[in-house]
Amino acid sequence: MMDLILLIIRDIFLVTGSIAVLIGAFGVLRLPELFCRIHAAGITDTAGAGLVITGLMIESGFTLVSLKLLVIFVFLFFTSPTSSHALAKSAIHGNVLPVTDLPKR
Amino acid sequence: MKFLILPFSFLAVFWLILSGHYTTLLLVLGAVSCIWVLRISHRMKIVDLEDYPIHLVPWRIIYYWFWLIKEIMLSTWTVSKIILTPKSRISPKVVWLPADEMSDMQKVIYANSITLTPGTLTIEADNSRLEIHTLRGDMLEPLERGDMADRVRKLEY
Amino acid sequence: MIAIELVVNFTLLGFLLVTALYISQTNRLFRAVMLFGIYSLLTASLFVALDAVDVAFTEAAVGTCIATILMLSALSLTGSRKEVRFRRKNATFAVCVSIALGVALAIGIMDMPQFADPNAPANLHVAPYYLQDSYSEIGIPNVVTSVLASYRGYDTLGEVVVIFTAGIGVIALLTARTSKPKED
Amino acid sequence: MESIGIVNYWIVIALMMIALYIVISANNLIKKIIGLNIFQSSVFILYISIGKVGGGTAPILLKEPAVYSNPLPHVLILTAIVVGVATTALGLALIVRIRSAFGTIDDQDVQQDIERN
Amino acid sequence: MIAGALIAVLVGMALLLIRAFVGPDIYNRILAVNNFGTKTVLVIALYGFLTDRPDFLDIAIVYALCNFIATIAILKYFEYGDLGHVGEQPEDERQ
Amino acid sequence: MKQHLILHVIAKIMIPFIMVFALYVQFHGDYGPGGGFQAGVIFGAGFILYGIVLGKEATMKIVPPPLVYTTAALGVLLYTGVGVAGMFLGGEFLNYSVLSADSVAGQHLGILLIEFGVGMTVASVMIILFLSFADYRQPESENTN
Amino acid sequence: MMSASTIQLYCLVAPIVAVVLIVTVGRVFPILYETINASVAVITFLLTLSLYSALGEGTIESMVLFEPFAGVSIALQAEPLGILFAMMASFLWIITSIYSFGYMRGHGETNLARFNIFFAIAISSAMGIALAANGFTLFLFYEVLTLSTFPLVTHAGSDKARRAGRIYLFLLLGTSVGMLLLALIWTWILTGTLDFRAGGILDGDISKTTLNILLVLYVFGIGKAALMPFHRWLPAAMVAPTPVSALLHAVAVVKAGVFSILKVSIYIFGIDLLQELEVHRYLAYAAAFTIVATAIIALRKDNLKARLAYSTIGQLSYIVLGALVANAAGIVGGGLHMLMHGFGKITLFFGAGAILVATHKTEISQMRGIGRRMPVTMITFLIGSIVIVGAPPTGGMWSKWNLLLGAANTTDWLLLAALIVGSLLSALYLLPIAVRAFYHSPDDGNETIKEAPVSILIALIISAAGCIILFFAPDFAFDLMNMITSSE
Amino acid sequence: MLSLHLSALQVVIPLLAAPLCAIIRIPGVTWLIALAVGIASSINSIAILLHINRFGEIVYSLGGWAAPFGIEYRIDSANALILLIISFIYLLGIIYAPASIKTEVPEKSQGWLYTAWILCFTGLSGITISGDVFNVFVFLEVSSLSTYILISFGQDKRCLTAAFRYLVMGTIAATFYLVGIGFLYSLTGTLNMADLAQRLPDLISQNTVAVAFGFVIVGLAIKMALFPFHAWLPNAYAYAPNAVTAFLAGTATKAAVYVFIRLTFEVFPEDYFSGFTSSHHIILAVGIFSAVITSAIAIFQDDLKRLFAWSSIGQIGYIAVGVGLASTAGVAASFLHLFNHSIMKTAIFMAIGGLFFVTGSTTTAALKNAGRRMPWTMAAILIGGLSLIGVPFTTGFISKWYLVSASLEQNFWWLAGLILLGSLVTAAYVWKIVEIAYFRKDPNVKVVRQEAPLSLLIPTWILVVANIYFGVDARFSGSMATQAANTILGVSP
Ligand code: NA
Ligand code: NA
Repeated sequence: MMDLILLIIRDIFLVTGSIAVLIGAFGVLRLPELFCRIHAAGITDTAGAGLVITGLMIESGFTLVSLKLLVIFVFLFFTSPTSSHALAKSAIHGNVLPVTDLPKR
Repeated sequence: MKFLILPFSFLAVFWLILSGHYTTLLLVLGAVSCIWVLRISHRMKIVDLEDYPIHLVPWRIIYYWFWLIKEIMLSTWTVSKIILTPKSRISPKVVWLPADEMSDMQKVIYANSITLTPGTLTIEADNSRLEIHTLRGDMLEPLERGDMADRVRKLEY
Repeated sequence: MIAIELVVNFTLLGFLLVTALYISQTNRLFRAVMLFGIYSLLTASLFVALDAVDVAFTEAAVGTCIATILMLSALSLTGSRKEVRFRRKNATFAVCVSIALGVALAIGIMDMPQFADPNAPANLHVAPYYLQDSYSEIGIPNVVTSVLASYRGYDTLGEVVVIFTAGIGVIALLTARTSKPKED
Repeated sequence: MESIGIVNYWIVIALMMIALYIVISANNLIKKIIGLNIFQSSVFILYISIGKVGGGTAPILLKEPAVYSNPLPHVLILTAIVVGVATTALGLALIVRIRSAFGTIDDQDVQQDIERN
Repeated sequence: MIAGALIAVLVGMALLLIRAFVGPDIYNRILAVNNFGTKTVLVIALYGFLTDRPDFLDIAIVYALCNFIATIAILKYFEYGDLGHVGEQPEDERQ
Repeated sequence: MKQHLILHVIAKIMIPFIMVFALYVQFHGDYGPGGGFQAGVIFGAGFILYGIVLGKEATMKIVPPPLVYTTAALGVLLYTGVGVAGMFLGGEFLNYSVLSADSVAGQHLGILLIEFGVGMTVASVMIILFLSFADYRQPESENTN
Repeated sequence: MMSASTIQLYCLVAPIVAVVLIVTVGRVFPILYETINASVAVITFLLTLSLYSALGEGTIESMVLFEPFAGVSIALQAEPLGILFAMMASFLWIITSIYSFGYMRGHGETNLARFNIFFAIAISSAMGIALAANGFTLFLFYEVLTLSTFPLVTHAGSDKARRAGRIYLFLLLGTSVGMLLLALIWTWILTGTLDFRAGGILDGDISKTTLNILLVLYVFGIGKAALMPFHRWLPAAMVAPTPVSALLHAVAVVKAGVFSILKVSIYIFGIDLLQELEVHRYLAYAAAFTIVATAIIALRKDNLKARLAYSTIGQLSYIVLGALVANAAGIVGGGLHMLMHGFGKITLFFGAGAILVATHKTEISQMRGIGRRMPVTMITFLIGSIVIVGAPPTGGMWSKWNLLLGAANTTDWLLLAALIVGSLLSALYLLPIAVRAFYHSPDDGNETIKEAPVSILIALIISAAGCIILFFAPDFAFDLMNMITSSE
Repeated sequence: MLSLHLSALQVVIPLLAAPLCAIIRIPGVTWLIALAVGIASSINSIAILLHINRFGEIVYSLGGWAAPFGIEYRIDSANALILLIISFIYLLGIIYAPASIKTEVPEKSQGWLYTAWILCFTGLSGITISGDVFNVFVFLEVSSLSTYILISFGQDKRCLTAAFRYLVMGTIAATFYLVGIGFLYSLTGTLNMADLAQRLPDLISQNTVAVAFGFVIVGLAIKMALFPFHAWLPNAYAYAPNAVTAFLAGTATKAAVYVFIRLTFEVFPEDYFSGFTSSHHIILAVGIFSAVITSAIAIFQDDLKRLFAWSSIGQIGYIAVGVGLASTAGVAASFLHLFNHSIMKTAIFMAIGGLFFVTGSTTTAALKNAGRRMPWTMAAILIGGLSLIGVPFTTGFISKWYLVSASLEQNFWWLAGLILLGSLVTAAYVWKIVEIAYFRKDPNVKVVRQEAPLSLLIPTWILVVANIYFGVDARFSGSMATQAANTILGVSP
């Protein structure tokens, strides 16, 4: 019974994670300009990855494997915003400016 | 000493999680490895800089993390809706948020937390403020309220 | 179970194919470098799907990280920072050579054992010995490491010498030039 | 997994053809190096495909008996990857020096420069 | 369900591949490559569980790590045109 | 320094972990994927990250090129030396079984040592590659365009 | 003491000693170059004489110097024909040395050390050819002779000389490497040996086609025999100084060529086998054609050296023909003519050189009347001419007579006719030179001419005397040649 | 046991020395180390040869793992001969090097040059003695990479493009080779040469074997610069430092030739090359064609190094002819010419280095008056040239003899004729040089005797003397070559 519940929870995480990943990728493809796309990419990095990894953690139970998954999770939490930020900053540096409906800063 | 013991224990825990083989040889190698890496980090002036997250209060961080995950989930929902619905709902904005009374470490946590939350993105980190890009103006509201900034400020002793 | 392995295998191969095609067609250097990074990631994933985890590990570290960094360094040092377009050569010769290569290889693979056939000769000779006896002889579960470091340790020594040689070469070419030899 | 024949090899062939095409047709020396890398990579895939055993798993021994893929191609390709990156590093270093000496990394321009002098 | 997630990630990869091809500028491509890397991490992790060898997570870690370093390198390159640059003064005028 | 605050801070946090991870890969090649070569690359990548974020001068202070040249060579020497030790102890070149009374223990020791040699050389060469490219100066007389 | 077989080696070494002396002593006293060469030449001649006497005692054994690889050796084995050649070459070297002392200095030539060194090396290789025990050894020294005479041919260093050198080298190297070497290796493959053996080493088991091809390869491959169409090098080489021409035409080079053909005919094929081969007849025709054709060309040449050069080509073909008619008389005639023509032609070239030194004239039409001013030169020239014509009282008569006999034996009247016509033509192109020199009155400007330097005259007198002595005392040569034919 | 370690020492000695050089880095000391390696390896290679002559083939299992599970060295008279050549040419090259590269390479780089040089020697030795096809690939790459480095030390900036081009072609070659052995592996499951030789006969009719054969052959053909895969060689030889060119000319392509011969005749089934695929005719035709054509191209070169580089391609053609004859005599001729060509070509390039030392140029114009200005240097070039032509009393003559007799043995008289025709074409370019050096007098110039230093002349002349010695007494080289051919073709003598 407990196993089944865990299985269901796992699958919920995996499914939502998968959907997040897909939406993120779709957003990267579909959104109109770079900075918007960075937001979409963030969904994959954070929610998508987070949910999928959590699902896998449930799968592996209370073992070292889940800790390793946690390491990956933490790792992504540190690196992915840093990359996104660096990319945005770099783009502005390279004169690729965000399109806003507000007057320029 | 604190400057060494804490980082060492971080690294040691990291090693133990990775390893999974707790033989004498590997434990000794692990200890030696961690000490050696610390030595290198010391020479790199990484560990004894204020940058290193040793000032942070552990339980507050964990609490902050869970709070942040909740925030991420919420905004993921919003952004997903934006992605899946027509273009007209996007109205990107760039604003400056204050980030005063923060150490560099806190500023980084704050900035990265903003980026982690879908819909907002730190473009630039200045001395006392952050430049934020947002997918839609209303997503800035929680940030402008300063909720997150306050929590980040509380992370340090 | 098996079906999904195949799906992964072929999806990745398909990605590889389109990526390679794109690289072959682009005339912007930076795009080629970026896509090569993706190519490398794909290769590495494929290696995982084909059970070659050690190889995937290496390909990831080398292809994604080191190769990209090296190429970027080279780009920056050769003034190709912006998305420089480059000219194409007359490709007829290249096409002919490629086709010749393709034909030769196609003839070659006709008689090859089927993919993933457990009874292929390659899987019946030498390799079973490693899988069966290496643990008792070396005492290490990772057979790849056993073979790499012990049975074929001499190859690995050669490999280290190769990388050492590359290091020497790069030093000699880029660093150790106090008095510049006559260039130009 | 037995039924799929040699499709993997067919794709490897295609990759090798594309790669060789890049090496020969590219004017830009760095792109030549990229082509070489793809060329080598595709041969690596060939080897690893040869070593794949249907229903097998990575040749890291498990407690319980299992079918493993052939470890030998993995070993060979590990070595070959290292050789590849060594070649790439050296090739790029040469390109950097060529650029310093000739002011270009375009094969045709370099040839022209040589012929001029 | 792991298989399903795997396929979802593969589809996501395909979408990113298109972005990488289409561009239009270098930053879009960098974004695609970086995100592609994250997806590769997920593919590896999922595949490890799929084939019952979750100890391959080391590879996923390496991917995440290399992806990060490579992205930083690329961006640094684009800002300064020089990977070894200290970073204080960007020399934009240098071609 | 403040140009890339976030990058600096994150890199500084990550580098020690990257290095410990590299050493983990180094010493756990027996049990899982990885080994000396992969460890060397990752260890080197740690330094490369440092170099990218904090500049080549800072990196050269931590790892002066002559030191790296030496460690690169020492790795090869270690590998070859283990092989030669096998010869002196009555086996063939690279026969680790003779390194210890028990042949399996000998193999274990041999592999540990040679993998360390590999890691040393590879890490050193990676640093050499990065520094050589980063530190390359175009000769002045040549046009850089 | 010296055993007979080691003497063979000394024959080769002696000229090399001259080289060493020139390099050491000669560097201090350049005036001694020719003296060194002449003295060593005398010693070499004495060595060959002792070989001759040892031949009668039958004490000469083969001497293996090296065995480069299994089945092939560099070895020496003196036999009658070789001794004849060696004696002739070393004797003529004596006179040439004496002659060149006067000529080279009288003509103001430079690079004398190089000249004398390569001359000595050429003689050494001629000795090697003469005494070679097998085809391999013969080929080695044959090539060394080519290379060592090349610097002599291009001695002047002018464009013309270099061009001549190129023709010289490419024809000689080309024929020898392209055909002779091929033929030798082929022979080696077929028989497993290259030793010169009485009766030949090739035998009837080998297909006739192969043997025919081999014979063609040998005859044309020995380019030094200057059979048409591989004769161009000889006229080209006349740019060289006169002593070199003497070396080429009389002492060593062309003689080495015809000698090699005789050797191949006698010791590789054997006269009997040769007769069975279809192609020997056609080759003989080629030789006959060469005889007549060169005689006609010679008639039309005004340049004295050119005329002599074409004469040489024709006379060589006499010897080749003698070998190819494949009978005892032909062989004897060929061997004798090698000797006689050597003496005759050296006299003629010495004469031409003397005229050049004394008058700086090269064209025959300018030489009218000089006989009165240079009687010694022109009388000896006349004697030399008579040798070539083959008339008494010169040795030339004996050789021509035997050659005619040989041709007559074939009952092929075409060959015989060619021989006779050739001789008549040679009388036409040679005799008038000397005759006009005496019977015409000197042209303007020829009055002040004096005889050439003494050393030249001495050489001329010795060689002319030789021509006549060989008429009266040809016995030793006949003996030697009969030894060969009787052992057949 | 100790004597068996000989084979390992051949690689171990330089392998210990190279990192030592990288640690020390003082040019003079690195040179001494390189020299010590040369002396030790030369002695070692003689010891190996003696051992083989006495006790037969050496089989040495590296790591104590018997083949096919481990990698083994397998040394018989064929590779022992190659080892001898490589070791001695290396030794002489190192003796020659300091004075020569002093003028070409900045002092600071010289330590790296010697390190790369030792590594190159390591690679070549490793290729030669290995009994494992994949191991050959690894050491092939060691030697190739170090060769690229060595070439890039050249003075002329074109050395860089030469090295790069070689790198690209060399990598393609190595990858082709890798594809070939991959196919073989997929069919047999083994990489050990002896094991492959045992298993391949059963698979003779498989297309895959033929294609594997083709890839291996093409890969090696590029490495050995066999026409039409020679494009990398002329520039590589022309622009490398003189000492390096001398070393490469004597060794680099030789090891690849050896592997070519070994694989073709020993690993692939008997008669595969000649009987089954008949590809030997192609090799034969390509060999003789390139021998003649490239020699003709050489005539038109104005740079001596490039001229003799083209000549090298031609000489490789001759070696290929021997292989293409697919007979004991033919292969023996190939081995012999390999030996002889190493001697003559290294001597020539060393002498050219001497010429460069004095005149600062390697163009044919620099040869003017060289005959009198630097008689010893010029004589070395001359004798080397004569040897290339195949003039008697030089090694070249012996080579031609063997080659022609091997062709005539099969009644290929036309081939013999073409081989000899090639000699004449060779004579053309050699003579071009001889004329300029000796027979082009410039009366206005007073020629001052200005000879290359003894440190350059002595190694050069050691080879010149060897050239003549082995041209007169070819018993050693000839019997070694024949023995090598017998071993490889499995003929009991
Ligand atoms: Na975000
Ligand atoms: Na491993």
